[in-house]
Formats: sequence, C-alpha cells, structure tokens
Amino acid sequence: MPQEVGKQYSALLQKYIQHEDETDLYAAQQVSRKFIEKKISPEEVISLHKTSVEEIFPELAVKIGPSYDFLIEVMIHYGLALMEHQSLIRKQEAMQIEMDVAVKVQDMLLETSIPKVEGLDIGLVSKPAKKMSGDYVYFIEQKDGEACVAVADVMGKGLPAALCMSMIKFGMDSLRSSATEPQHVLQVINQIVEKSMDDSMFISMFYGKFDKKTCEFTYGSAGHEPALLYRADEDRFIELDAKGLLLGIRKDVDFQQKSVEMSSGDFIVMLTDGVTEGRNAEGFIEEEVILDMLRTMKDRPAQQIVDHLYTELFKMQNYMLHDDFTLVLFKKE
Amino acid sequence: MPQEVGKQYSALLQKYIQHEDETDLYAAQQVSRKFIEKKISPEEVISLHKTSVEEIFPELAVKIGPSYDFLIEVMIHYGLALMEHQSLIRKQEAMQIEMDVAVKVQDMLLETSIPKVEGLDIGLVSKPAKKMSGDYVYFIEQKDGEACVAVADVMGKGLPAALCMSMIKFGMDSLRSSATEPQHVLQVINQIVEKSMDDSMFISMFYGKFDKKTCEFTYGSAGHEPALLYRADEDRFIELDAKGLLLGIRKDVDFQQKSVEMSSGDFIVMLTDGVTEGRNAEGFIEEEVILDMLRTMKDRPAQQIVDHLYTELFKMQNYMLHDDFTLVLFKKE
Amino acid sequence: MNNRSSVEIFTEWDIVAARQLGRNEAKNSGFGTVDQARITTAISELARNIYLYAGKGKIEIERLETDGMKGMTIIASDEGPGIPDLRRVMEDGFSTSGGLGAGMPGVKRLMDDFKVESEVGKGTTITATKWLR
Amino acid sequence: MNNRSSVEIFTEWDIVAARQLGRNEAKNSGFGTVDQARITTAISELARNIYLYAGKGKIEIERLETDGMKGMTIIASDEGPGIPDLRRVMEDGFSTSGGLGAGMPGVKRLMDDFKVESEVGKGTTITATKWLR
Ligand SMILES: [Mn+2]
Ligand SMILES: [Mn+2]
Ligand SMILES: [Mn+2]
Ligand SMILES: [Mn+2]
Repeated sequence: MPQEVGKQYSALLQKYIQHEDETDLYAAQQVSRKFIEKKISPEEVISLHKTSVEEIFPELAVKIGPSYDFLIEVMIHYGLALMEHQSLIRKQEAMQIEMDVAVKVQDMLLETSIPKVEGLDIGLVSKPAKKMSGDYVYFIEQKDGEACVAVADVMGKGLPAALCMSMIKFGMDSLRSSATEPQHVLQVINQIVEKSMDDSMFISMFYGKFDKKTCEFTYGSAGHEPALLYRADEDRFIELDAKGLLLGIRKDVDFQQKSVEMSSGDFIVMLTDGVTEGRNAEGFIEEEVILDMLRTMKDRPAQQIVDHLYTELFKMQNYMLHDDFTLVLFKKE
Repeated sequence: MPQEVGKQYSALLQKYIQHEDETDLYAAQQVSRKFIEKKISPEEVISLHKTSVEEIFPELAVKIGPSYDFLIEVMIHYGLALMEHQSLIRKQEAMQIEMDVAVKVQDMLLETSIPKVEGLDIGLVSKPAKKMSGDYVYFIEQKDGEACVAVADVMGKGLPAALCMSMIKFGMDSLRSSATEPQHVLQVINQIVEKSMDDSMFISMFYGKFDKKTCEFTYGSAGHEPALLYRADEDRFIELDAKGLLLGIRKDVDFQQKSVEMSSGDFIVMLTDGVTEGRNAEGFIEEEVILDMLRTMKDRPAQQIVDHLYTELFKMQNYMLHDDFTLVLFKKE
Repeated sequence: MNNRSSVEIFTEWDIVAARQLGRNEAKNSGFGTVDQARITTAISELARNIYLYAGKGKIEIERLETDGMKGMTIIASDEGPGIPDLRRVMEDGFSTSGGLGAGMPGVKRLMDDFKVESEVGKGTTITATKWLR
Repeated sequence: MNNRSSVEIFTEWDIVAARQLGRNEAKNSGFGTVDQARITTAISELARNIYLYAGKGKIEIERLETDGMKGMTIIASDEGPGIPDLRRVMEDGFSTSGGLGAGMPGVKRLMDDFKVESEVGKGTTITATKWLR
C-alpha cells in the first residue's frame, strides 16, 4: 500500500477522534472508495487502522494490538471475496461484449426485407424485451406476386433462441416457389426443428401468404396466437386460427390450412403473445383496448398502425416489455 | 445479525486475547466464512468487533469507540462491493447456463455425418480449446459417389463464431449436386458471409471433394492452412494449397481450383492452424514431428491416424489446447 | 405524523450537511450505529449525484411512523438533465460505474425500498426508505 | 540455503499445527502482519483440502533465498483421489465453491506463484510461493 494513503488515513482518523465531525467521515468514505479502486483489501485497511490507532494512543498498543490481529485474520476471507469480485467483473464485461457482438451478428444474419407486392401494404414492429429477441419474423417474396411471412415465438430467449431462428430462416430460404403452401412450409420447418433440437425447445409459428392474383390470404399455425382479420365493410374483427402442434414436438404433424379473401381496406394483424399479454399495474391489457386502437387507426398506412399500437401499449406498460413484442400487418389497399 | 453469532465471535476474541493461540485464529476464519455465506457485511463485522472489544476492555470504550465508528464508515463501501459480488455471481451462473444450452444447440444444429463413399476412408477429430469451437467441419455426400468437405476456422470463438458456422452449413446445404466445384462453392459462401457479416469477421476455409469415379480430389482454399497429401508410392508429403482470399473480405473473389489424383494408400490431411501451431514448453511443435507421426501410422485406418495425432499432440502440449484443433483425413483404400 | 426536514444541495459542503442531518435523524429514530452509517452513506451518494450531475437539488428527510412501523425516507430531487437509460443506471457490476458497488444499485442495497422517477430534460426524483426492525 | 519443515495432516488439529508452523516461519522470514495472515490462510486452505478430500497428506514449508530474493514456499501433497477437472477447480465465482473467494483460486491470490499437479487416482501436489517485497 502506498505510504501516502496511510498518512492520509491516519490524519483523518486523528481529526475525527478529536472533533467527531461529519466532514471527516465524508472524507473517509471518499478515501475508502479510492482504496477499493486501488484494490486495497479490507485486511490491509484493518492493518492500516491498527497502525493509526497505535500512533494516536501509543499507551494502548500492547493491550488492544492482538484484537486487531484477530480482526485482520477475520477480514482475509472478505478480502478474497472482493478479489474474486474484481476478477469476475472483468469476466462479466468480456461476456457482455461477446453477447453484444452476437446480437449484432444475429441481426445481420436474420435480416429480412419487407416484400413489395402490388396492392399490399405491409407494416412491421418487432421489439425485444431483453437484448436478444425470442420473436422472429421472416419475409419471402416470390416472383409471381406472393408475399409470405413467418411470425415465430421461440421458447426461451437469448442464444439458443437465436440459433433456432437461423433454422427457420434457412428452412424458408430453401423453399422453392412451388412449395409455399402453409401446410407444406410448416411441415418442412417442423421436421428441421424436430430433428435438430432438444426436446425442451419449442417454437410457435404463424405462417401466411398473400397472393396478388387471387387476393387470397392462406395461413396455417403451429400453436401460435391467432391472427386478427379486420373486415372493413362490416367494421368487425375475425380471429384467424388453424389447428397445429408447436414445432419440434413430434416428427409428423398435420397442419390445418385455411384461406380468406381480402377486400380493399381489410387488414390482417399477426402477432406474438408479447402483444396480447401485455401487463400494466392493473393486470392484463384487455383485448378490446387493442381492437379499439386498431379501429381508430384503420385508415392509416400499415406501418403507422403498428407503430402507433406499439407506442401506446409500451406506454400503458410503463415503458417496460415483459416479453418480446411483434406485430406484422398486411393491409389490402 | 443473529445474536448467537455475536456471542461466538466475542468469546473467540476474548480467548485469543488471553492466550494468542493459533486455534482461535483458525476458528475465527471458519466463523468469517460463515459470516460471508450468511451475507453479513464487513461493517457489521466491525460493529460486532467493537461491541466485543468494549465488553472485554470496558474502561477503553469511551477512548477508542469513535475510532471504530470511523472504521465502520470506511467499511460500508467494502460491504457494497461485496453485495454487488453476490448478485453478480448469480447473474454469472445464469449466463453460464445459457451458454451451456447454446453449446448444446450449436452441436445439434451443426451436426454433420461422415459420408460413406466406396474406396474412401475418412477420419475426423475436432476439439474446442474453450467451450465453443471456432473450427467447423461440414460434410456433404452427393448421390453420384462424391464426398465433399469444408474445413473452416472462424476468426474468434464463442457465439458470433457459432452463428457464422450456421451460414456455412446452410450455404452448403443449398448447393445442388451440379454445383460442388470448389471455385463455385467458395464463391457462394463468400458472398453469403460478405453480405451478412461485419467487416471484422473473417473465415478461412478449405474445401475439397473426392470423386469416386475418377479418384480425383479437387480443392480450393480461402486463406486456409494448406492440406497435406501423402504419396504412398514415393513415401513423401506434398502441400496442397490454392490461392484465395479469406471469406468475407471482398464480394468478388477468384478462388483457384486444383486437383490431384489419389492412388491406393495415398491420404490427404486437412487441418486448422490449431494443429500446426501447437506449442509446448520449448516453443512451436515442429512440422517434421507431425509428418513423422503420420508416416508411422500410414497403414492404419483414417480414424486411428487422426486420433493418434490428436492424443500425441495434446500430450506434447501438456494437456492444454491453445486453439481449436481439427483434423480431417481422406484416405484412398 | 409527518416530520420533514431538508437540505438544499449546491456545494460539496451541502453534501456533508445532508449527511449530518440524516445521521441525526437516524440516530433519533432509534437506528443502530451500522444502520446510521448506511443511511448516511445512501444520502451521501444521492447528494453527490445531485452535486455532480444536476448541479443543484434537494435532499428531504422524513421520519415515518405507520401501523406501528417506524422508519425514515430520503427524497432526493433535482431538475437536472434526467436519466436517459434507467435500466443501465440500475445495473450491477460495471467497472466503469465509478467505485465497485457504489452508485444507484448501492443506494438501493443500503435502503429497504427504492424508487426512481426520471424524465429526460425535466429532472429526477429518488425516494428511498429504511425501516426500523 | 534449504530450510524445510513439515507437518503431516491427519486430523483437524494438524491444520492448526500447519498454520502455526507457517505463521512462525513467515514471521521469522520478515513478512508483515497482513502477509503472515495471508500465508497462514493459504496453508489453512491447503491443509483443509487435504483433510477433507484426501484424508491425509503433508504440508511442507521451505524458506527461500535466491538471488537476494527472500520468500517462502508451501508444498501441499497428498495421495488422494486427484482432481479430475483442474480447469473447473481453478475457476472463479461459483456459489457452489463453498465460501466466496475461497478454495484454490483463493490460495492462488494469497500467494505470488502457484502450481498444481494432479493425477486422478494418484494424488495432488500444490506448490505456492510468496516473495518478500
Ligand atoms: Mn418467446
Ligand atoms: Mn412470447
Ligand atoms: Mn479460430
Ligand atoms: Mn485456429
């Protein structure tokens, strides 16, 4: 320990013993912070304290010396715990950096771009609750005016989830334009997931495709939240759901496939449970609240609708997300 | 703090002050460990110590009391650092578990199986230096008796590296049997990597394919370690290297493509720099040492050769790997 | 019972005054030596944050007595720049946080209850309570 | 100069004897109070490990004087089960390690140089040195 520090400590202690002034205690704490920064261990502080006390009360040295030796002995394990902490903090920071890089890589790897299909307006919001999202959206645009989208919620978050998503992406990328039917797509991805993943890893996924020529929206679901269809002419909402097990549970699963025709002004909202299960101080946010917001915004462009929904729901949850939050909106122009 | 603990401390301190016996210091340290486990902070220990000293020397209480108050004040920041440590340890453990799951997922996701091609004997060893490997091997078996292999070393380790590997795997999976030429494969994967990855992320890769019909081994390299060809009839080694930039540096790269014909007893060793740059106490392990080992084992099955090489080199490095270690051996039967 | 006293924070001396006030109140409320020192340290950290990051502000101290429970609340308020990323400020274990274990997470640990309200451009109010056991 | 003394470890009392020997040697070598306590703690941890995991073994202490440098080496050896995963044993920050900061990483921190040799089924030898500054 530097001698300077010792002198400073001793002088402060002496002053405090004389006047018992708060100023000295404030100064002492500033000093103790510096001690910690300089990796001076608590047993060294006790030793320094002992020396200082013996200087101030030389007549007591013999009498109370051993009690300080005892205290030094006791403090050694505290010192070790602290040193471990300092090394752990460095390790933690390194892990943090690795995580940050992984997030960046994940983002690049899983990048998707919104299809440009005539007559279809698409909006997308996807926000992670923590650093890495467990929600995943992937678009594919086929040459003949088809816009396909997968909206998935991977059980768990972080790295294992990220690796799962790359399976979905590459699974979808390997599809040929002849095979974009929901039933087929869900089966293919279910088999990849089932084969590659642990039994404890499940994925819910909604897959839909819009065909410009027929204005049909065909969809299937692997245990995912139902989508919402807004019928402009009737001003009402219809749930779009289809039977199907979560991905990765069983090898052979039948996925139900359904379709609806979209008319001008209709829109379909696909989402994850982070949207429907938002909580505020009073409990869950009612579905009616969400539908009302959608209704209010119904004449706006798709992106504005989803942005508005996100902002409002985030505010209602006191600026905290309890789960990853994803909204995809297909609007027939 | 539980009263019991206080009494125990006080009694130990009194005994020590009387006899200054090592036994009491040993006991004191056992007690201090328990303190730490029970989250008793250092300032509480000082307070306890103060109370004990004042019981033992009541006549000194007034005189030295304030010096202890000062010490308590100083110790508070040490206490905070320690509490932070305890919370950090829990966090660290959670991260560790996440990492372990990620490793498991990675292993499943990146699994590859050794092709079974008539007349070709294949051996594989791949060992990570840390938990997650930055080396990657992926085999593809084409229907017409072709065995293809990619041996890659991803700059960096851990998660970002793992995500890169999934690109290589899915890139290779998307190849049709018509397009397994090294030049083409390296170009395709280079473009995926260049497009998806950060500028700071590079991959070296050796790609080779063996064709049963012609007994030709065709290869290309993206800045990777040269492979070694053992010519059985001449009993000598030839380096197989081909020009090509690391993957991910530039979008358009020309990769040189070469081929050699394999005769019975010939074998080709593909490896990563973790093999050639092994270090022992005396410095790098000489290439000659590796060649000698290969020569000694030349008549054994491919898997035995690589296993032997790994075991010996691991031993020479004092059972420590400084880098991920990968060996792939193609032996013409 | 509502018993409030306060110290305006402008200079480093005011930090000491706030500490002194807090220690006295803690002692009078019946807190032991270690808890007195903890409450004082929490006040010190909060006052120092005001002094360093907001320039000026106020530390208020309120003695509590409800349902037979006695305690002490510290309210630190300023009209400074506000905290843009609360999550980050409350996070543990950054060697950049200036002093291991100190800062906001430290104050939270020293006290029993802890609440931050902050709006960027408007200021920050931190309320922290310790109960007498 | 080669000055060795040793204590056989069979019972918990032997741990105390090893500590006592270490502390005396450290004092006689000129180490200060804190370093005496650190060396003693390191010996204590090593002796305790022998007592708990190997059943019996030996702590040897050697005073060093080379090139004008003075120091002390502790050699803890046993013929116990050996350590199957050295990496794990040397790792920091497992709440399962029984006492924060203790164990092998603790001994390594208390001393200047540290070396483990261990073979499963044959035993473990740990050599740790502290230099006088
Ligand atoms: Mn999820
Ligand atoms: Mn979810
Ligand atoms: Mn590497
Ligand atoms: Mn390497």
